[in-house]
Amino acid sequence: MEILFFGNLIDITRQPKELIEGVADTATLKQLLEKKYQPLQTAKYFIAVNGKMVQENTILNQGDTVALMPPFSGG
Amino acid sequence: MEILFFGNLIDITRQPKELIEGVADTATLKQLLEKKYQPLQTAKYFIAVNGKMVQENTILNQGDTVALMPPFSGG
Amino acid sequence: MKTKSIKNIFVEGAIAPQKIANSIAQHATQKNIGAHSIFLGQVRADEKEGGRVQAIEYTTYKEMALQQMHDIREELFKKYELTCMHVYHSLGVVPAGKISLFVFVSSTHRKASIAACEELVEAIKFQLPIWGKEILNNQNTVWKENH
Amino acid sequence: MKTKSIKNIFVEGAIAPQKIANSIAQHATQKNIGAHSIFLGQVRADEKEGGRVQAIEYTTYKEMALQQMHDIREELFKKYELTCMHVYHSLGVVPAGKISLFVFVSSTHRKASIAACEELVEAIKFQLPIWGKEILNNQNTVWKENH
Repeated sequence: MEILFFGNLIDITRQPKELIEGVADTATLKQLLEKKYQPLQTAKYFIAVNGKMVQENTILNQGDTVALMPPFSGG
Repeated sequence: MEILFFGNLIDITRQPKELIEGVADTATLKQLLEKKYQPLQTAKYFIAVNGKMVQENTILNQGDTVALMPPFSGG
Repeated sequence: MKTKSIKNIFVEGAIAPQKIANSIAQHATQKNIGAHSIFLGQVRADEKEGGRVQAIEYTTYKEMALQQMHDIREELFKKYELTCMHVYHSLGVVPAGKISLFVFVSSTHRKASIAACEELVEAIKFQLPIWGKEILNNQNTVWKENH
Repeated sequence: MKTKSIKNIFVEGAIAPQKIANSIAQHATQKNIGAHSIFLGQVRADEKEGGRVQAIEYTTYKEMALQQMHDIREELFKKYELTCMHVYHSLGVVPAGKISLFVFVSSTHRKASIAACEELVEAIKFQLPIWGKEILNNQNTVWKENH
């Protein structure tokens, strides 16, 4: 499973992506990442699974791409 | 006093302007012009005196410029 | 007439896309601008009874139009936080497919320029003494109406 | 992914005024267009704590952004009677005073293009995964926020 980080989250993770396997759902992934990168706990971000925003906890499957995205600021 | 005609009104008057003297007010001028150019009676137009739109009957003075203007269609 | 200078907005014939590019490029030095809203009016080849529109010929009551435009400009600068505002309108013949109106409003934040540009376009259409005569391909003419 | 083709909207670096002129000129052949609404986003040299913005560096989640843009485009074509819609957004570094967003909406009548253009700009700002990092003249950086 590929985890992508964007915007100011990369300042926290120091890398734009990482590979993680065997995580059941987005809530578990959040916990895991916020433990690994503690400043994520107070960062504002949305989660997208395979390019679709998810609000609720969502089951993750092998091969999924999960993106952590801070508020957008294009334009 | 200079009377200016614009847009489709020139199709009626066949001239863009004419000089008329000794007309007391815009209501009298309208009567006079609509007698001279009968299709004006059914034409839709506004009157401006010295570049300002007038809705009510307005006193005219020597040297005034009166414009007869159909609905605007710029752009 | 006010004492403040009255700007001319009229250009003879169609407005070239290059003029629009130049106007945009000239604003690169104004570092407080964040948003440009542009409206362009293009002459349509509408089908009319008896023919298709080939061109529109524009006429105006110039003195009154420029004074009105001046007043509209001042109102909008009072109402919105704008950096600049440019208006160009064609006179004479503009062929179908060409630009006859170029409205360009700039501001620090987008909401002001977008709202002012929309209001400005409506004001130009309904408050400026300008008339368009549509010239059909059978040489008949139809006076344009704004909606 | 839909089967309909996904258009790229991203360009590397600033958008040149000449590109805007070319886009406008290319629409002269579409004789049913009466109105073009254009929005341009320009990088501001804002004063921040510790320095002044010299440039913005844009990054995106490209695959998602293009899919979102595709969906926004389809929605707007359903909602408004539009002739065409073009969007270009910069990636990478865009210096202050230069254009980073070019939105171009055309229609037969002005109301559709004006309303759709405004809606499109809001959608781009708040629905596309794009991030701007402001680079200050002291080389510090500040993540941009949209309002």
